[in-house]
Amino acid sequence: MIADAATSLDAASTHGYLLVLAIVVPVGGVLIATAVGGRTAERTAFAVIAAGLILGFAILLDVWMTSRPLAYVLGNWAAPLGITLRADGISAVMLVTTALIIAATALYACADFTIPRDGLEARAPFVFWVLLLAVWAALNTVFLSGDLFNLYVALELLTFAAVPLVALSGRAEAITAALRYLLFALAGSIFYLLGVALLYGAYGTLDIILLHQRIRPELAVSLAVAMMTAGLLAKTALFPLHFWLPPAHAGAPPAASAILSALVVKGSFFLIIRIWFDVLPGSRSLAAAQVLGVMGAAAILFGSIVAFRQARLKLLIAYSTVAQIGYLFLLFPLVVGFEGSPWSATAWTGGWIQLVSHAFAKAAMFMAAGLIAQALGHDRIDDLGGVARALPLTVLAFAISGISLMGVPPSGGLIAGAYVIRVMTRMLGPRLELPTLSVKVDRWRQSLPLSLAICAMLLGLLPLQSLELLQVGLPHFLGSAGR
Amino acid sequence: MTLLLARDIFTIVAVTFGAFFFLAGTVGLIRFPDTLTRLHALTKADNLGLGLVALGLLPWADGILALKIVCVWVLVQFSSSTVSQLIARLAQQERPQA
Amino acid sequence: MMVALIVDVGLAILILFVAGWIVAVRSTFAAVIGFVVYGLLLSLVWVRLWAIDIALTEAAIGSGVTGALLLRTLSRLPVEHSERSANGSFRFIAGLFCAFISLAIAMVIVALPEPAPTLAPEASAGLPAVGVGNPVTAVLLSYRAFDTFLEKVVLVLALVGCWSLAADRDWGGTPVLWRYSDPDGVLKFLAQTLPPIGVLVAIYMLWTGADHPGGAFQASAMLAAMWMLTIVAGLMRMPRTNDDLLRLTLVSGASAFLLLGFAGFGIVGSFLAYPPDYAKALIVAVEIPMTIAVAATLVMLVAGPPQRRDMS
Amino acid sequence: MDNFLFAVAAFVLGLLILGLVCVLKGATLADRMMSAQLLGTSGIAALLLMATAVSEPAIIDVALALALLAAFASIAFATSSGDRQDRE
Amino acid sequence: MTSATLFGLCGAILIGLGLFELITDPHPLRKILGFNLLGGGVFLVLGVVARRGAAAGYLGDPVPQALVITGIVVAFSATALAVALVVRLSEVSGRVSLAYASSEQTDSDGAEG
Repeated sequence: MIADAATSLDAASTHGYLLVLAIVVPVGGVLIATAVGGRTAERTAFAVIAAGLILGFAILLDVWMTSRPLAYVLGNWAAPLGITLRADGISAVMLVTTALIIAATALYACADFTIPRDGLEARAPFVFWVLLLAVWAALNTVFLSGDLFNLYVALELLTFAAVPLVALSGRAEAITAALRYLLFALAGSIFYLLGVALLYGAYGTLDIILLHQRIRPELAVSLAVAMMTAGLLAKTALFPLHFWLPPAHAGAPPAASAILSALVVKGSFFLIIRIWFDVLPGSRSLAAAQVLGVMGAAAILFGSIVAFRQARLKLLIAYSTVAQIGYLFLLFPLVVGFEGSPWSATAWTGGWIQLVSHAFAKAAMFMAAGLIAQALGHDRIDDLGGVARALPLTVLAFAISGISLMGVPPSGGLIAGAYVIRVMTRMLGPRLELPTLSVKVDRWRQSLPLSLAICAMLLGLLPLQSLELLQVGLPHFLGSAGR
Repeated sequence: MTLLLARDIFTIVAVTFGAFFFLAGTVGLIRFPDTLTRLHALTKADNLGLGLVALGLLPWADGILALKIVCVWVLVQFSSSTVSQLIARLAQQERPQA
Repeated sequence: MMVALIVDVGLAILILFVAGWIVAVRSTFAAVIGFVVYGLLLSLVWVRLWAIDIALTEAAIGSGVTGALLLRTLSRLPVEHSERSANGSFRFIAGLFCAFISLAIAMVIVALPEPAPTLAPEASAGLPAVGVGNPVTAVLLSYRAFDTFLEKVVLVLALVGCWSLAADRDWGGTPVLWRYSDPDGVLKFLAQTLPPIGVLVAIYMLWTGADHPGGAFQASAMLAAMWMLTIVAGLMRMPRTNDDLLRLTLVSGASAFLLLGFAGFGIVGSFLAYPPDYAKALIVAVEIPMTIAVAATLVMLVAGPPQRRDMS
Repeated sequence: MDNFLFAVAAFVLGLLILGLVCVLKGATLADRMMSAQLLGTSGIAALLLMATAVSEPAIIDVALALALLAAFASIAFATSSGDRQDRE
Repeated sequence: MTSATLFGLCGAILIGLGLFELITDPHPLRKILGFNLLGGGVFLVLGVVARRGAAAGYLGDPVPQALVITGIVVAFSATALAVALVVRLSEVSGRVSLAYASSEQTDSDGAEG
């Protein structure tokens, strides 16, 4: 596989331009929306979403059909001097996931962020549409870039797009949360950059594949990877670096929360995976992987327990994100521990399915919570009684996504189950009179979280062995089930 | 040969005097009793110190480079005199604090 | 060069002294002044590391624009002294932890391989195709142009993020740099004499950047400083944030890159590739809008979110 | 000659430390800013000296940039701290 | 010891100092300064890597030098955004502090639509 990838270093794949477009189209959207403003921002966003969906699926299809990663050498300057974009199996899957969730969020957000008909530009809609596209551009760059420094710029792009979304409501708590988030994220990315500097100092390249070929187990590498991982953990909000996340995700408008929780934290997680499994050579430290696993387990326990005790629905969902991030990190000890055996491939596939499924479920939950809060005028869990009759589709979406959170990793079901069940009993619980709805919620709007939740559910039913796609372009470490 | 020697001596003398004015300016800034006299010391370093250093380096630079060195000095004069005026005003305003 | 090494040791001690002081001093104002000095010293260090391009950038950003930004911020915050967290043991543990990290990094730096790996030969070999003589410019605008392109987008996003903090009613208004009544007309005098020189220097930096240290970013920091000077002196007006021309200017840098990228698609068959014969001309052509766009972004970033009501 | 110029540069940098002590001790904002201005000038002088000592003309451009921008920072200080006093 | 190694060690210490300020100082503006100190240290490490890679007639490897320039611009943007948040926070809440004004779980009826 390395040989495959190495040949693709020199020649761009036939459809490699798709990778450039996947990044450049949303960036172009950002620029147009910023320049023209007004109603154009929203229209641009939808045009970009249409194009982005097509691009995402085209890339997925190409990688799937050819079972080879796509590559594109920017400016005809091959690595190590230039930057190469690459799409392997996991990038393709993440591209499509991102495109779908962004599209659903955009449809959901139209109602909240309509630009007034008089054409006068308003703050929140303008910022939301521009930054939605910016988040997308940044994520696509994170998924596609094959160059460690370019990935640093992409990470910063992601931060700069995500932080203002947190502060969008303009309330003091939201701004505090945004500021904390920004400081954590900045510290995280500067440590990532430090790791990049040390790796360049030792091996003279920033290209992931070249680095993989040159890297040897030595102090510089251990320290560099430790710095990069620690920095990215702060951005991913793995326990105990999670403090910034719940207020930030709960304080943002629902559409923004959906993006932040479903996608933005996955960006830095994706990068950790890249470093661990694409940059590092065969011998990964099991001890280090176990440390990540233990932190993950602690995050699951902590996040679930705190989530259970929340009084507000959005905070509950935000804390459950902390727990779900913990689940993602169980991938490390499992894949590394079983390295070379088929179990490793199963763990790998299972981990990715869980990640994607969580992304859909989380987006659905925040959207559902947003609708509930909008309809009732509050999101206090104890006063949710009767909402199931008022907003049946929304509550169904919440339930399904809750089940998919519980169901995917069998071991964690019980803990996740506790808080989901608590909310569900409140929602379904008896109440003498129907709650008064302050706003009527359209049925089509309710169907958005529902369809995302169903996606999440269906993903959980995929058989773990069947997805060779997720292993396209990976260095060989997964054992016989890998290619 | 003597020309080169003369150039060396010129540079050494000018730069040494320049450095002396920097020293004087800094010491003045620390030792002088009030803001306005300190400001006076500062301007000495800015004008004469940098001026002499620049003068001493001029023989080593050709054409455009010499022009740039002079330009640097002129710029510092401009801004230093302006900043001095602004600071003097500021000093008058906040005298009670000092 | 014993003496040179002494200069370097002196510089290193100085910079650590300033950094320690920034950390230790109580007054936030003093820390900010310390930070401006830190920037100045860093640019001296860059000179000593033979990275003149970085020295220029650091001088422009570290002691110029960032200084202005932080000072302006201080003038908008309530005066207060940094309250130390009373928790001494936390500070102690944090100190140990940071010392450990420094030590680990130091160990790796001392053990870096000899001879060091480098891309300098490759960068040098590629220069004829790029048509410029300054390898740093070649890296920024050709080999790794994609980074630079995304970095321009980062600047735009930072500004959108900054504007997003305006109150709803202030959206589209005019940011306020800071005011000075200028009783003696001193500032006005300076704002009339300095900018022509500054603009000239900026153009020079931009032009010389192709073959010698310098380039677009340094030039834009210079332009931005001059522009701010004229605004503070009241000679120019701050543009409204919903001004069409301003918006276009802000995105023009990244947009020029984008157009160039697509031109590369069409002409040479690769995104962001330059046709060999026109490479230098195209690079300068992209740098001009980039310089103006970055200058405008820097000014707006220092000025902060738009306001409609009068500050005082 | 190179060594002499370097030595003077080192001397000016040494004065920088003294100047820093001034910034540290400075009783008033004006004092602090004067010291910072002096530091800027010293830095510029050191750059000019180094440029000649190592014969790298581009270093003079750095001095030029500093001369323009350090002044700007000082002005930003002097004028914006006036702003603060207006508000108080 | 060469000058490059000297400044590399200097960078390592700056990283520690910056991180310390970032972690321990409660004032957000000081945290931002800490981040910039930290950034300066990291750039210095990168610059030392560049200086060590002197070859082909250049006194430094231009690639890491270019990375530092990009990094400085990004760090400036970050500082500007962070500072804007601090100013806005003080306008909205009247305080400059990262502590939350009220307990996270109080019901201030702040559910947004």
